[in-house]
Amino acid sequence: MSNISAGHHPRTTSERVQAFLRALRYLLDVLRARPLFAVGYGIVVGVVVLAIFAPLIAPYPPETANPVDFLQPPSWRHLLGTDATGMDIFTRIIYAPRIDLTIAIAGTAISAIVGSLIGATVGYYQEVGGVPSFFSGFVMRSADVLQAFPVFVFAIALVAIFGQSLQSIIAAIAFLNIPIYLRLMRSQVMSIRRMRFVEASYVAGTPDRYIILRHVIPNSMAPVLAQLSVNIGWSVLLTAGLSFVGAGVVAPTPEWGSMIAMGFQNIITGQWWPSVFPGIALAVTVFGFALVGASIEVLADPARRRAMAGTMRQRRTKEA
Amino acid sequence: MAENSAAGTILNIEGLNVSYPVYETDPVRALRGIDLKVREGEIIGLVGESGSGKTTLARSIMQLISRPGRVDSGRIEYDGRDLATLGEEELRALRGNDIAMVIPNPRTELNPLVTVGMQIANVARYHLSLPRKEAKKMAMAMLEAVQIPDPTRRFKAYPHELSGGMAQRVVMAIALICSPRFIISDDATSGLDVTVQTQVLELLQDLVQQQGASMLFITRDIGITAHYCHQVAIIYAGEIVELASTQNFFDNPQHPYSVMLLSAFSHNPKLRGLWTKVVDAALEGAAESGCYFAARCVRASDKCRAEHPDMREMTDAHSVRCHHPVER
Amino acid sequence: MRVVRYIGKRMLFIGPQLFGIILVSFFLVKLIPGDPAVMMLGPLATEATLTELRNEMGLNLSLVEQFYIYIKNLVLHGDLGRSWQTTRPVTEDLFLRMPATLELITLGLILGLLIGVPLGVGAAYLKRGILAKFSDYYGLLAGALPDFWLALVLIFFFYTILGWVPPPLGRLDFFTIAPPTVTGALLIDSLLDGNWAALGSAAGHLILPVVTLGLISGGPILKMTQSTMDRMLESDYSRYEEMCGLPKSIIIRHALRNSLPSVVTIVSVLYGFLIGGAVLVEIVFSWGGAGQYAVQGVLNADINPVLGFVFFAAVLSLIIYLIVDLIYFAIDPRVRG
Amino acid sequence: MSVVLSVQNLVQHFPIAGSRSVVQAVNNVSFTVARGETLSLVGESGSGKTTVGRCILGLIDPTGGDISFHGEKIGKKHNVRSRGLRGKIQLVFQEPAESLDPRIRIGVTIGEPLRSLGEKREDRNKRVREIARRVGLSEDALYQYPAELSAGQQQRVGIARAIITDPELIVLDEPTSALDPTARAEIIDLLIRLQKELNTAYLFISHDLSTVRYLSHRVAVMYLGMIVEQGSAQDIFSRPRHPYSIGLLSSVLLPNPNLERRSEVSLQGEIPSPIDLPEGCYLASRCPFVEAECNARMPDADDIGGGHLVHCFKHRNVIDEEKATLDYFERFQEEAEKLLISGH
Repeated sequence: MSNISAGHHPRTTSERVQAFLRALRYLLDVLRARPLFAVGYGIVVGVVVLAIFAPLIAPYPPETANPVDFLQPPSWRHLLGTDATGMDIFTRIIYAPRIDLTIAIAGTAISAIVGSLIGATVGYYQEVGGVPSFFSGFVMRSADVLQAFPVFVFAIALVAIFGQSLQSIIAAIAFLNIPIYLRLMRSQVMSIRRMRFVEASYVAGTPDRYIILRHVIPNSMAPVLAQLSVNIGWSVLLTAGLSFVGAGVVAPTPEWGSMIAMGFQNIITGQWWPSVFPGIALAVTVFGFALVGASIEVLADPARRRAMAGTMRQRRTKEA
Repeated sequence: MAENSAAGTILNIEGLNVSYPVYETDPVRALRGIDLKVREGEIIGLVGESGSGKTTLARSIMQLISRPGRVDSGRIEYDGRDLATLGEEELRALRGNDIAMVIPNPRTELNPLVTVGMQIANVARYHLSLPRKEAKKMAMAMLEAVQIPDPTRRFKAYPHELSGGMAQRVVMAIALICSPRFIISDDATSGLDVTVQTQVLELLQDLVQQQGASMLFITRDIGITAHYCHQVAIIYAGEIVELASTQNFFDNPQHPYSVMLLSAFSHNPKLRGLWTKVVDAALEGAAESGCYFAARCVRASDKCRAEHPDMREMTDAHSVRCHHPVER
Repeated sequence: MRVVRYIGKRMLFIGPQLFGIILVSFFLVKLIPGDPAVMMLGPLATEATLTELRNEMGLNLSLVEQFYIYIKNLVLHGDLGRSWQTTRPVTEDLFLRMPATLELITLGLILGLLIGVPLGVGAAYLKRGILAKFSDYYGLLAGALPDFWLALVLIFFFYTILGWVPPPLGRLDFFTIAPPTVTGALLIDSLLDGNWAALGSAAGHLILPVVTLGLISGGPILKMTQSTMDRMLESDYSRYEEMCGLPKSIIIRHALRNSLPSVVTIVSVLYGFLIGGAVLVEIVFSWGGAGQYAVQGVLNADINPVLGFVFFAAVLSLIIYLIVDLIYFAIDPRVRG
Repeated sequence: MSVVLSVQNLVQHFPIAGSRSVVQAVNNVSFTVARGETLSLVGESGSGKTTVGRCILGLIDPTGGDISFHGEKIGKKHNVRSRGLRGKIQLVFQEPAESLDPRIRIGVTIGEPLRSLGEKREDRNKRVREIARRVGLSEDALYQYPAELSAGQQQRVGIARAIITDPELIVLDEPTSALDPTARAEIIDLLIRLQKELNTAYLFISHDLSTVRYLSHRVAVMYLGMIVEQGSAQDIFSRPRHPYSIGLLSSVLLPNPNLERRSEVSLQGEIPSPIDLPEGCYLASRCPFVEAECNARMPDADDIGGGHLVHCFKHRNVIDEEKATLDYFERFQEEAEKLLISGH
């Protein structure tokens, strides 16, 4: 049968521009086919922009207490009200991602890179036998031990050891997430290593380095990327949890978890806004990242991409 | 087509068009006007290469075209009733009971968690609404009919414990337990080794003829149809290009594509050179007007490229869709 | 029988794995800054009394010697040392607190299953329906909600405003007499004891925390059920069952049975996580569970409770993973080999 | 003709996890392949033919026996990847789509083997274009991704990648069975033409007998990890001696209803499991000529002239029974030629 996208591939710059435009239009069609993904990208971009331009947008200084108007309900002067120390909640909410997202993204990135590299090497040499496979066995057993730890308690212990600075929380989160990526990349690599095209390269004498970097890792990226954004969301939750227990970011630095903790006593006596609004902001951000992860999963998997293409096509014919 | 003799027509497909929407380009037309009649007790071989639409045809008869495909036009009349008008319940009563399917790679298409015997019994239980014990007895009888070695032990086996040949016999047992009147074999023996394939084909032919059923035998291997089918239909790019009784077809193949196919099987470079035109794969079947095979046909003329040929009856029980069929 | 040999092999592994966990956690937790002696005797204590207390607690020995003593006590007498905060043996504390956490998690996950599985199956079956849309949103949203925040919101609505629920202060009202502890799970103990007042009070206090955990864990369970059911309904054998004209209900039942292993896996992962992970909910409801006990241990450099909790949690996780493997054995003949 | 590859008493047993029993995949296989010659390993699934190929390529470490390339032993240490041998032995797969990295363009894939031979970039590109033309791929295809090509074209890329290092031996593991009849014929013509031009030795592994008939100089029939019969293609297809070879040949369905190859030797029952193989001849349980001797011990090779080896005690009786020793493939080709030439 005819192969659908016949015609040659872009080489001159004008062709590359056209290819780029076509990819852009495809992405717009995808976003129209799945509004959920559009929401996801919108949230993530929104939160990041708000955090960067917080100094320009925020009506009040983020960390100076103002006991005069403490616990004010939401009003025009204080959009989301003030907390027990009189600080404006709206200001602190848009400043918070600077801490929360930095910790989550840095921690997840480190764990993804370290975890994937170890996982890839362990996966590649697992079946080679001799010293390498003993080493991979040892790494896997220690990953099992790490994952048998109760995660939250372990996080608090790490923070207690390294101290409550930003770097130590990032280190704790990175250390906790490494086994996830290690295991994910190892299983991906072990399945791809058995693929025919890897065997063909092996037989042709291509060096291991080239096979890992050029064949094995690119073909295992999709699940890792999808896991990345889900993991960022999860790390934000963990950071907030640490602060809630008093083991994470120390007040008065604006951070969603500690803001919820500060508002904890007031909730029982009826002032709900110091705790509820930061929680909503946190949940929406994590929700956004989860959607981005879901979209990567769909776009990276050719079969589901074709299924979506079918629905987009029907929508386009209805419009035309 | 020769008027049907004593046996009535069990399946009659007229002008069937099926297409799959694809992003950015026009929908892929899988079937482009299929006309096919199958008489009772007749085994008709449908030969075509991948992408020719043979699996889509099988699924259209079962009214189970995989999403997002859809029927654009045409009628499928089974036992005098137009399948498109039947409700979901009526269709369900037909599938597996009156129209049965034999599938190619049984070990992935059988439920991994249910014993093989029960999977056969389930079909009988629901279609013939039999009590559990009765259905199991029937299933055991079916296992013996398909000559599975040591049927009592195999009854309790799971699909992953069976060899290719045995799994194929189980699938045949499932297809034939409700003594269907029409069987579709979708490339059923492609996964088997040569020696096992012959045993399975012999068995399939005997059982089908014992029950007086008719069968649509879909395959890529034209060799099989020469020995096991009454009629041969060649399908290319979604339409049937030649239809004849087996003896007529192999004695006097007339469509250039049929001859090209046969020359490919003969592995004779000189012969293939005569009937194959080296062409860029991209243009294959892309032509919308005129004969779809024109781009690859050694006998293509301007008339072929302009005017789409219709099926023409050359002699008794032999028709070809070509402006310049091969005369001998 | 193969199953017995399989379990035997797994039991063999439990020993070394547990030792590995204790080894790593011991040397890690010992790094936590803060001097227990000062914590116990307060800042005013003289240096002499402090050193004397430290020697008594064996803190002056090398870490390796301390580890040797710790392991000897654990293996020989099952003694996990003493917590300076509660001044009682850690084993006793944990036997008191762990059932509270387990009761909470078990009920929470059961609720999660009741939400996740039916919704997941429904969403997979009615592909285009609103149910599928709703479960997509719920799956992602539940994963995004911080559990301690959700607990606060629920308290605000159902206690502060509506007052339908008892105050979030522990597992029983002050004036209700607790039933004699048999299993440690209040609901069961009060039933065994026939103490209806305690049963009512315990149930009342359990509602909000269990609903919190149920709503949160419902997310991942729903997502896993829906995605696996989707795959199973699209699988070759489901299509073939459809081709054989089997009724829709049978096809779904078979697909569900094939999806069970992955649902069981996600539940076991959640259970292992929640043992340490439900501590925030415990704190909000001042539940007095094992997680809270461990967190207090870390924050106040009280080493033994932390180690004891890690040991208990590890044993429970390993038992859970063993149970999961047995369930796999029962469901999937391919695993039985 | 100088011997390129020689395999002596190759044995490969796979241990089954969690039990002491072993899968006896390859049992005492010996053969040689000369320069420019095609030896076909023919057999059903589970006959061990693919395992033999993988042992030669160093993808599996054989349990016993030795493999030598140009007289030099290759195995664990010194194999296809070591300096001297690199690129000398290449591989073509059955599933065209699986043999190409979906994320890399065709041109780069074809050129990759040269990378390990230290060729400079300009030479590599020039060589890639030349090889692409030789296997019938368009200049444009070099910039496309595997998913955009037909199965036939993908297989051409696999072959181009194999011949680019000018190997002396190519192991082809069922290269045609996944293709459509027309594409299959093209690939076979291509392989025959390339062998004439490059004088490369082929080890052709397949269960498709009609393809093997026209592609091979010599054929070895394998059953349950053992070569039961070995000889020139002409001998094997016209005068098969081993009951299994006859059973195999008689089950081939040629597209000509008049050519009914009914033979007295019909092999009943299922192939026994390779885990606990019987003492004597493995075919004993299914063979119509079986006798006490067959069950007692394994028959060793009988040379019946011209290198035609048979592992069977009763092969002389087999010939008396099997009157019609006509080569049906030859007959089919003659009739096909008569039929298809007329009316051209």
